[in-house]
Amino acid sequence: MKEGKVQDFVITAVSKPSKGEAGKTGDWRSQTPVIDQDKCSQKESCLLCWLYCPDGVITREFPLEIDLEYCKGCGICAQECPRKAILMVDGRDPSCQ
Amino acid sequence: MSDVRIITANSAAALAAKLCRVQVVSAYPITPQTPVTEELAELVESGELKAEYLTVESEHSAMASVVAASQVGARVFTASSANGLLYMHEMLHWAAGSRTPVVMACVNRGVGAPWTILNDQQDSISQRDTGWIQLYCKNSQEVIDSIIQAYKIAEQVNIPVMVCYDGFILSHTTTPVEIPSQQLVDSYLPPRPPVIGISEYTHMNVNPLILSDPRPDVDGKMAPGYMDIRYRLQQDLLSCLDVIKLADRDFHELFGRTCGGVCWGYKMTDAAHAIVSFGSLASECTLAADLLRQRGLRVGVLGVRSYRPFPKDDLVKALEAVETVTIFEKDVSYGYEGALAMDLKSALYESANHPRFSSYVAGLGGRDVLPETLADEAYRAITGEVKHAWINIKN
Amino acid sequence: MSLTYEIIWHGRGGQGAVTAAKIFTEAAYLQGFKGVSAKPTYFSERRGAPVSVHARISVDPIRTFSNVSTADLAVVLDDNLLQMVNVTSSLKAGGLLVINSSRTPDQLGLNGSFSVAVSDAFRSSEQAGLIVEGNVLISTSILGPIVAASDLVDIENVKKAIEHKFRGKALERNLMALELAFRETRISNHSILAKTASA
Amino acid sequence: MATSAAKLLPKEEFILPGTRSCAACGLMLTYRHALKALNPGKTIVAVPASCMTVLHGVYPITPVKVICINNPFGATGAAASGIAAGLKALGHDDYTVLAFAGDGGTYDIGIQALSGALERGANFLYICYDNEGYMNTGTQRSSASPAGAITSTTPILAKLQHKKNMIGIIEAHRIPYIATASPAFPLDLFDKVRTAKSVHGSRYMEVHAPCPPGWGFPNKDLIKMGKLAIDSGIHVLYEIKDGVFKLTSRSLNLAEKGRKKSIAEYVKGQTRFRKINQDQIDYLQHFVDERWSEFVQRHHRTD
Repeated sequence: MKEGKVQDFVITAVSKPSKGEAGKTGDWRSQTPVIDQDKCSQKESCLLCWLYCPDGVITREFPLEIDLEYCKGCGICAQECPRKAILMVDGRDPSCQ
Repeated sequence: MSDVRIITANSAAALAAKLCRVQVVSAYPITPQTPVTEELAELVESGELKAEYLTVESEHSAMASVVAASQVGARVFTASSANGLLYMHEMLHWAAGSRTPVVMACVNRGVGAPWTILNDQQDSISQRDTGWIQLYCKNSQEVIDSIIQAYKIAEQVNIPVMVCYDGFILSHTTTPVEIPSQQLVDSYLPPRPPVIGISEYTHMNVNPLILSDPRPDVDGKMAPGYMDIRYRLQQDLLSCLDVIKLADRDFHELFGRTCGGVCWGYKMTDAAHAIVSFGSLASECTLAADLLRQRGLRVGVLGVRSYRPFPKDDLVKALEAVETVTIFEKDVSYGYEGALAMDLKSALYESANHPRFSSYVAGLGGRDVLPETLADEAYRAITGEVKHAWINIKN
Repeated sequence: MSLTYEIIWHGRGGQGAVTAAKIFTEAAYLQGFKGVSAKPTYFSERRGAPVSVHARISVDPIRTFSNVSTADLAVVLDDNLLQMVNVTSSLKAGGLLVINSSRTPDQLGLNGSFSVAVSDAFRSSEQAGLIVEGNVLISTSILGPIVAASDLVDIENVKKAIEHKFRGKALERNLMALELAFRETRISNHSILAKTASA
Repeated sequence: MATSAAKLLPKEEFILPGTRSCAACGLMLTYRHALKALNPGKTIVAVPASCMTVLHGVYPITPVKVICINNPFGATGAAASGIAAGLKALGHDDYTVLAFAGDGGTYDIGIQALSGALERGANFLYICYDNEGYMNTGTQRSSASPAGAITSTTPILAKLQHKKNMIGIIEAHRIPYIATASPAFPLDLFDKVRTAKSVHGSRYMEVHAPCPPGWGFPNKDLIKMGKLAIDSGIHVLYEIKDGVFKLTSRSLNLAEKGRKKSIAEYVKGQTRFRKINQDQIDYLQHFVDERWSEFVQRHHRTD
């Protein structure tokens, strides 16, 4: 397996990784999370939003950022934030606020 | 230097797998395939064959595990029969669709219900549309030779090969079989070529969901849709007729024996009447041809070795001068007629020569077929009495 | 096909008919026959049930795998089988019937245009010490009367075939059993009698 | 739960954003942390036809940075053992083989292949994400669906039978490591996958994966529902290492000093239980209580 010619795999389906496989899934949102950085603990001891986000679209560095291109707007982060620092606002765009 | 042993076809199959240095064996016992699994287990446990042996709980798992092992790069082997083969059906499609070079021995046996453990070819014929290459052996020598050739073929075209031989009739019958030396097999069959796999790519998703139409890949290049990939399989299957011929020709050069490539003829050169068959029944037909020649008829036999891909052009060419064609086969497409008869008739449609055609279903569930019977029935067909019939029916 | 010698072996599951047929087949190959085959026709391997093996020996490679309908040679591993299986009906005129029995050919009450060779393979094996778990093994001793009554295969080639299969003490015993059964063979040639009777 | 440990989890994401999975997918949260616990560069995943197939994306793109081999529905256990055998034969001994299948592919159609592989001691980690039904095909009943649940194949009467005791079946195979987990307790999940990775032989984990569309609760409540399942004792967190049973995480706390929440409270928030009556709730509560006391006793027995 170390040497030799790699076979042409178009004979069968093999996918390679990339983000946005299903497109910009941010489009799926009907509500958008908005972080109130003042309310956020800004402490590594929390990070519950990062921990619980199924899509892994929240950064782990403070100030936390949510990748709105892909966030599906499920609202788990807002629900689980112990300081209520994340607010779900209607619409796909946080500027609706 | 030639090592001839008086062994069964099952022993020949197990020895062939060993000579091909298979790395993963996975199998579930079923009569009449069982001795293959036992002999391979002994070879592995004794250390003569360095391989992983999975004693799986079913044929579905046997095929699932060899396909997966093949996908990570191992040379794999399994064997089955009858209902066991049917239990694999889903996985047979998967093996071919995955383009894994799996080699399997199919020890042909009739399919229940009612139960029979004895021979016919309904089992493998029922799997002909799974995308596998199917090679049929007329004797035990062809079993060992075909399995060795099967790896050569499978690993070139990435299509699995089913080497079919008749249960009991060959599988349990001892005959002289020439066993090639390991050295010679090694020079014919190099180690399996590397596949895209764990060392080339760290991340990939094999056989994912696919759309009907092409879709751009990560770099924006268009990747095929389901139908395109399936078309590729069909194209590769059709073009591998040449690969099968070449594998046999190379084998002949090195080992001095041939299995006939995609089909073989017996006294066909001057034949006015052809008997067409496959498996051990075709060998039986050669004796019927001798008997008919004694009766003054110029009869030859055309044996089909590669049933899938179907060697349409080779068969049509071999039959271009005959007046009649008589088919004997041990299978039937229920509600119509024998599978080989249907395929050959459709092949001859485009031929300039349209010989008179008769087809027979014979020997289902182990019913004995004598050369004399074949000769008598072929005689009736040649003289124009029969179009389609089952022989030896005892109502 | 005229150059093919056809043999039917009659035995019971576990008695050694398949092994005997295989060894004899190999001996025939060593004798120079290019075509040899032995096809067991048992339906499923059950101890005690009648089994048969259809075998062929030919100067040319074997092309037929069908059953032997009338044999040149029929081998019966157990004379009790004579009551269960009509052995003589599948024997060619002028054929040879080999039976493992403690009786003489005449005592077996067989009539027809065939020769009969009898040997007490059971006793020969017993004398040679071929007893495993209380069972007397006769798959090699039964070959003794076949060699004695036919000129198909020399005893030296049968011995060679046995040497391929067994080693050490087991080999010695099997060779001895063969030798004993070979020497004990009693042959009765009925064919001339039968021909005269029918004439 | 020690939230401060979140930072201990690897930062790297192995599931790239923009997947096809539903918003608030319990399976995806499970898979996300399971992959962090493994080394995805040295892991081969076997997956049956399931929500996992969808998560892994449509050809030619996958959002998951791992080697994944797709398989027919009933073949996961066999395929994973085939991968393990192939790797061993080729001398690649530094890989983890991970089978990742749903409850349908584990409890039902895949049980034969799985049982066979476990009996053979196949060297893989099998994770069953249990969302209690055939969610990929639209919420049909599986043998993992709980009594009282409306599914599209128990549309009127709701499921009458209790969930199959799959772990009991798995335990009967005497494999070296068995654990349960929940995406609502990701650190416990992570630790168990890590432990499982270090064990040689057959390993089995079962993760209770809440499914908002299948169970009928709001997306935002995924974690809440996962926790409620543990707090009510309908799902219990434990591990069985070399036969030694231990409650873990929240279930351990619950056994030591907590009070279980009622099943009535658990079923209340899920529309799949919309037709459940008091008798059925009692039936379910009795089942849960009996199981819970068995678990607690077992925990103390091996304390």
